[in-house]
Amino acid sequence: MIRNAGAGSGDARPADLPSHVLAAHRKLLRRRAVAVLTTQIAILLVFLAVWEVAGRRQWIDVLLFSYPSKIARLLAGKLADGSLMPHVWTTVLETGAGFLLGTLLGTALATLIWWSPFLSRVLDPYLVVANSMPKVALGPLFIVGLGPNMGAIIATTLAVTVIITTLVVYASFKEVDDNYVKVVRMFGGTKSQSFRKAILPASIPAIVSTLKVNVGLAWVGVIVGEFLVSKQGLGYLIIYGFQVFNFTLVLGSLVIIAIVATVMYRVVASIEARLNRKP
Amino acid sequence: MIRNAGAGSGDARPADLPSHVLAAHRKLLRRRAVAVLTTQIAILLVFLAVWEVAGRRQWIDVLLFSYPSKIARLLAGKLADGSLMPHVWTTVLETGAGFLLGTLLGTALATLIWWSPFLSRVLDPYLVVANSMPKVALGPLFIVGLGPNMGAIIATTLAVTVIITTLVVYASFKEVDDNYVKVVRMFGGTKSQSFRKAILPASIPAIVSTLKVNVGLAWVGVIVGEFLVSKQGLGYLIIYGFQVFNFTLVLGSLVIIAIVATVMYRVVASIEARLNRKP
Amino acid sequence: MDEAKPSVVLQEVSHVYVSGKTAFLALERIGFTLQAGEFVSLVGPSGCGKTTLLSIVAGLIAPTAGRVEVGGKAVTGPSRQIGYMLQHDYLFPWRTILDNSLIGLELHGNITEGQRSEALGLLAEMGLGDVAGQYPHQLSGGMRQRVALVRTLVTSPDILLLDEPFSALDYQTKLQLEQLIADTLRKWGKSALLVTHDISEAIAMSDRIIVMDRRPGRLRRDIRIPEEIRAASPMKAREMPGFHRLFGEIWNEFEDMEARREPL
Amino acid sequence: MDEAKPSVVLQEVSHVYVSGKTAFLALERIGFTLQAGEFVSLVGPSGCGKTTLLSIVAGLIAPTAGRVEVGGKAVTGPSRQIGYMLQHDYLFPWRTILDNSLIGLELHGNITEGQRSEALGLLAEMGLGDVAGQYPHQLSGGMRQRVALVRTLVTSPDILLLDEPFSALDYQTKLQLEQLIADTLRKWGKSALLVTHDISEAIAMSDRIIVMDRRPGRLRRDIRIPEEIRAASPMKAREMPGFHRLFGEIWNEFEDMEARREPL
Amino acid sequence: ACSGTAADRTKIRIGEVTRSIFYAPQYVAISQGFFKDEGLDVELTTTAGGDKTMTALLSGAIDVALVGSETSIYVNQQGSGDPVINFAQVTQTDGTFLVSRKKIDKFDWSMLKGSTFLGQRKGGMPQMAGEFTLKKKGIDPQKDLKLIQNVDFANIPAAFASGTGDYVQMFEPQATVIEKEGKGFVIASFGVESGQLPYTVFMSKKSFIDKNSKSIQKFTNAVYKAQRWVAEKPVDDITAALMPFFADTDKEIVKAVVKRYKDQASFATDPIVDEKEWNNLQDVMQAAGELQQRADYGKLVNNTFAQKAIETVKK
Ligand SMILES: Nc1ncnc2c1ncn2[C@@H]1O[C@H](COP(=O)(O)OP(=O)(O)OP(=O)(O)O)[C@@H](O)[C@H]1O
Ligand SMILES: Nc1ncnc2c1ncn2[C@@H]1O[C@H](COP(=O)(O)OP(=O)(O)OP(=O)(O)O)[C@@H](O)[C@H]1O
Ligand SMILES: [Mg+2]
Ligand SMILES: [Mg+2]
Repeated sequence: MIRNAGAGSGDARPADLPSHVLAAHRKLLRRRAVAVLTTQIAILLVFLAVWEVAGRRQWIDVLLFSYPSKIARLLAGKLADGSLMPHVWTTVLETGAGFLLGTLLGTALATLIWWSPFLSRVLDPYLVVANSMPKVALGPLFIVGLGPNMGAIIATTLAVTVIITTLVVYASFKEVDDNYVKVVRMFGGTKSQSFRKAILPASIPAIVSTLKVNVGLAWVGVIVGEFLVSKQGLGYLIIYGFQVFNFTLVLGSLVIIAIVATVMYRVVASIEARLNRKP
Repeated sequence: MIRNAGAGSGDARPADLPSHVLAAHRKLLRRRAVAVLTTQIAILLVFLAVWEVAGRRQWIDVLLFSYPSKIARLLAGKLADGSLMPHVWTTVLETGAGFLLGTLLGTALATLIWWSPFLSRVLDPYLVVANSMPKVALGPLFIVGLGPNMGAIIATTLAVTVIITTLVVYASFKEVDDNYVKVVRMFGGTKSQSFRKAILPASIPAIVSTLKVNVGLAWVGVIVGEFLVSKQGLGYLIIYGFQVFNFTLVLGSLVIIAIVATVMYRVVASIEARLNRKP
Repeated sequence: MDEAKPSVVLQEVSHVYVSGKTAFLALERIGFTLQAGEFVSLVGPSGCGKTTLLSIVAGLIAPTAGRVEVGGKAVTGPSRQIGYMLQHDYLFPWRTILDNSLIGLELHGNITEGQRSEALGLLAEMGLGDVAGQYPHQLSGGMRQRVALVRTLVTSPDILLLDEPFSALDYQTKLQLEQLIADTLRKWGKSALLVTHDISEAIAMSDRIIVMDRRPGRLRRDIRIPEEIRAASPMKAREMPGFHRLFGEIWNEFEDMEARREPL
Repeated sequence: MDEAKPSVVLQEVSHVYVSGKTAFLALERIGFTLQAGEFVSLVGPSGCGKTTLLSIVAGLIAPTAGRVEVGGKAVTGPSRQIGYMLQHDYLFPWRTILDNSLIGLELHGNITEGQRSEALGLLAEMGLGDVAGQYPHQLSGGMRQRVALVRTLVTSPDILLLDEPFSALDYQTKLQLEQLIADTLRKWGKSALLVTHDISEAIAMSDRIIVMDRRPGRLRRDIRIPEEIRAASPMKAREMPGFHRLFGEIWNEFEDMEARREPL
Repeated sequence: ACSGTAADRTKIRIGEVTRSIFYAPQYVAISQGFFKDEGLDVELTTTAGGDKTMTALLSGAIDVALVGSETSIYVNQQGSGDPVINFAQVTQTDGTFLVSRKKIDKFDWSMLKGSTFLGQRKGGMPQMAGEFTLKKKGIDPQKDLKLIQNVDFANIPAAFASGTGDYVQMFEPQATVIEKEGKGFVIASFGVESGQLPYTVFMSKKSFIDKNSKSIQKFTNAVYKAQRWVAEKPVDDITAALMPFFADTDKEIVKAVVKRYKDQASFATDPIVDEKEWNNLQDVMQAAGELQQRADYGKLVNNTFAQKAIETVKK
């Protein structure tokens, strides 16, 4: 049963009801948002605390898993001597580019195969199989094609994101109620208008949730790319950390990735909220 | 304009129309299926032919890119001496397990957060951020947790598939028309029944398209896992190929992955066809 | 009339819809009683809150203020005693017509062979016998509406809430279904709350007619139908002497509401 | 009447629905002409193929056999000359009511300020002035239906195809909208094909009534409405002397069709 | 030595950092049955990369690791209660070669000046040994040449083959393959130039060694037998012994590589980790800036098993 925000304010005069209910509803929304945030922060803090204690008391192998304050010290040190930010910027740049390009290309490809059902049927197995190629094994392709530079890294990112985006977005295009397209066609709308006026707006929620998936995939792609070829970036720091067996550095890089990914998530979430302002 | 299969059979007697139209419709479907398959095979053959010629004429670096007949010879040889199949079986087994587990766990997790909107809001950023952790960097975690064996490989696969599945499937749960749930609740249906009778069946197409994504991700996960730790499997063959600078072996392994992935795709596609038999 | 059947009581029910920055008072202090075995029609201009009221009685939405009781117990959610046929059909596209008809029973537990054949019988009675194996998108609008009706009827609820159940049907089919519903309800002593735009239908089927006003939704009139019209079948009722007077009375109510409104 | 307006001609139109392993003959050899400026109603039992026929005229589905011409040219797809109001509203949930009303114009090109205020005016005329900024899910069933009507009317098509446009409306609103449509059509000399289950409505509004039979969908009768009823407004027409005879005649057609059918 | 049935053999799990001809003695010990003769049942896993190998060792997933001894120094540098002990050396020089794109008849290290040099990735032993050698030859890797260090180990051949770099520092068998294909020419060996180092060593956790000293002794014995076998046998025999482990490599290439490593004495002839070699390693690491504090030889190296093996096996 949908509990209405104002249930219980039964003694208000009916004429005042709407404003009462509206106020109660807003309060509820605010309270819920606060509860969510509090829980999220609590989870984070508990996790950090347990990790810290486990590390300090040697319940876990510190060599392999380090602990938060050790990681924080390392990062603070690198931040202070200015050796951290160039890595962060490089990777953020690459990730941003990979994320945007991947989402755009994937959506464009999905649009193309939506346009031609024949093409979609022909390409379907190729997409699935291409998606199953381990991207690391394709390293030589990118290096030979684009040289051992940022191009190869972004290509790796695209290899990771584009096909998944295509498959997921295309699936959401297909899910759109045919009747919306019928309405457009009824008014003499062209195929392109059917797409722009019905298919695309109806799929926006699905595309936004693909954005969330892509935030993750772009990072994975960039880091894999940096594994293959790089002299700077968080992926580079990670392999370097592995090389010199400094897992605190590895985990520190992961922490930074998590932080920047959270920021990116916030951006996507606010886009989502803006699109959902309606209902 | 939806061109009906039988348009043009205008001179048939109305009483015979249905059977005429049905026959024409079936013929059309068959012809379309044949056209799709023919095009797919043609694309494959052209690709192989171009590759072969480019390889033989040295337009591409054979050392890095090999060519089909060379790869075929290598695979045939390994098939004959029995050294290939153990690798294939190991990987297929791992992939199958990772695929099934990943899809099941992801769907289960999506169900859980659908169940609790609060949980879903709390976990949403964690999922996105967790998804952006480069799985390769988590290798040591799995090795410590599960040892350098198949367990670690399957864990890597799950790390690759589960969160994406969760995000995509949960998004599709949210897309389901509220009114279907209303119908279930109207009959006094429980929340679990709302899920089983409305949300789940309505999301089946989306889940199947996630299966297609997962076919790919499971392979990527297994291969990455085998990169981390393995003594057998196609991923092992790939790194070994890199190690001994035998790219024909690397490409051969990729070809086998493509073949088995195609088989898996066929299975998923036939599930999809069965589910779509309806309309 | 069966004494064990429940009645529905509404007391001072108000409802406010909230969305984003606005709140809209859809119902204001609605109070009435649906006796066990009684058939009440709800008429009123489009948008006056009839569907909202039905959803509240069904337990699908909680009223902002006021109290709803079914059989003496406060409504806190949907119950099996109540069968609600929504204004739009919302058949499940992935289920056949027969399976759509059986969804209610399925949700209540296992389906017996008897219930299955009962549903098939009901479908056939409504002229849908030969489409039982088809899917909703293969049916016309009126056919889908009838499937939704079957879906509600087969669970044999004590109280039926019907939201414009015959709006997409031709006159003959409509009359026959009116007859079918009236017979069923009378036979088992069940009660019903019918939303309709067809004043004749309201008069022909009901024991009482409630006329609602709009902006905000309020009770305007509660009209008792004379015994002789009530006793007659829906088809016959339309030819009774008092019928036209009643029709005119309700008509005038609408005219009055209309007159109050900005020019349409 | 404007001589440039197009007429609609159907010749031997048949349609078969194919799905999976079955084929269903929905329409059999339908032929008639809708003259420019003429108002024709289509009545028939539920499931007889009325919606199918409208979709064919609108160019949304191609008939299996036969020919449809609009203004002398064969129909190959939807055109701007034709405005089709679907049986179900299918408003876009992501657009406000006003934006939903404007979708047709938007698809035809840029929207002028004049068209915008025209749409707003039409919404107000239908009692939806104050919900123009809301979203479809905030509206009642009847309100949504009126929005769909506005959406069709604002593109000012030469030929209107209306599929049960007033089924969710109360009597008063319905009469007023009938009047509105009748006036508009007469004023601009446009033609209309109206599907309805309300025989009175069909008589009151039309120049001709086509009665369809079912299984398969066929033309049964083509009834011309006497001049005096046609000349009267829809509201007045219902009180004309010849009205009841006509009603009875059509009623009997339905009774005959009914009699042929398996027991309902 | 005795050989029992599989049941009463002790199981030892080895993790090797990569599959390489460079580790020939290990494969010989397996294929010639030296481990088996000692009553050991060895299970070999490739745990690609020093980090993974060390992780597996520290977490007890493997018993013995075959990995560069610099990793044990890194672990020590991070501070560990249970240090990783080097107990049997397998290779004693760097394993990379200098490959030139153009054929050079009379090579001199100064020719590298002003060229583009495709090196190994930072932090790894090949890179450290490479830069150490360059510096030794009077070349400043940062100033005197254009150093490309951003390519992953596995992709260096691809990068070179597609035109990156005038010179490349490359492992085997890539160097031999590149040479065979005419895409480059091996002109010098970093192994020869950087001097002797405890390059690849069998190591294990101290706690494991303390508890399983008998098995470790047997293990070392087997390794020593294999080293002697490799030292004595001709290249053809060694190649034959390796082939089961390199099924997909051209036999001629394996042979060429074995010969190259054997000729430059890359394979250690006994399992002892010399203190001089140890210090040389730390010099190299220090020069590369990767060593914060020098590691105590006595703390991380245990030669007792090696010495005992030499005594027993000789008898
Ligand atoms: N979810 C909602 N959010 C906001 N307003 C709503 C919502 N549902 C209904 N309303 C408003 O409440 C009023 C009553 O709606 P309701 O659907 O109950 O009318 P109704 O009497 O059933 O009308 P109709 O005869 O047209 O179906 C309408 O003005 C409508 O705009
Ligand atoms: N997509 C479809 N696939 C198969 N059969 C269909 C399809 N659409 C309609 N039909 C069938 O065609 C017949 C005519 O349908 P149509 O919708 O034209 O009827 P209608 O006259 O509009 O009925 P109603 O008054 O109930 O809306 C029906 O028997 C229906 O089952
Ligand atoms: Mg309603
Ligand atoms: Mg219809």
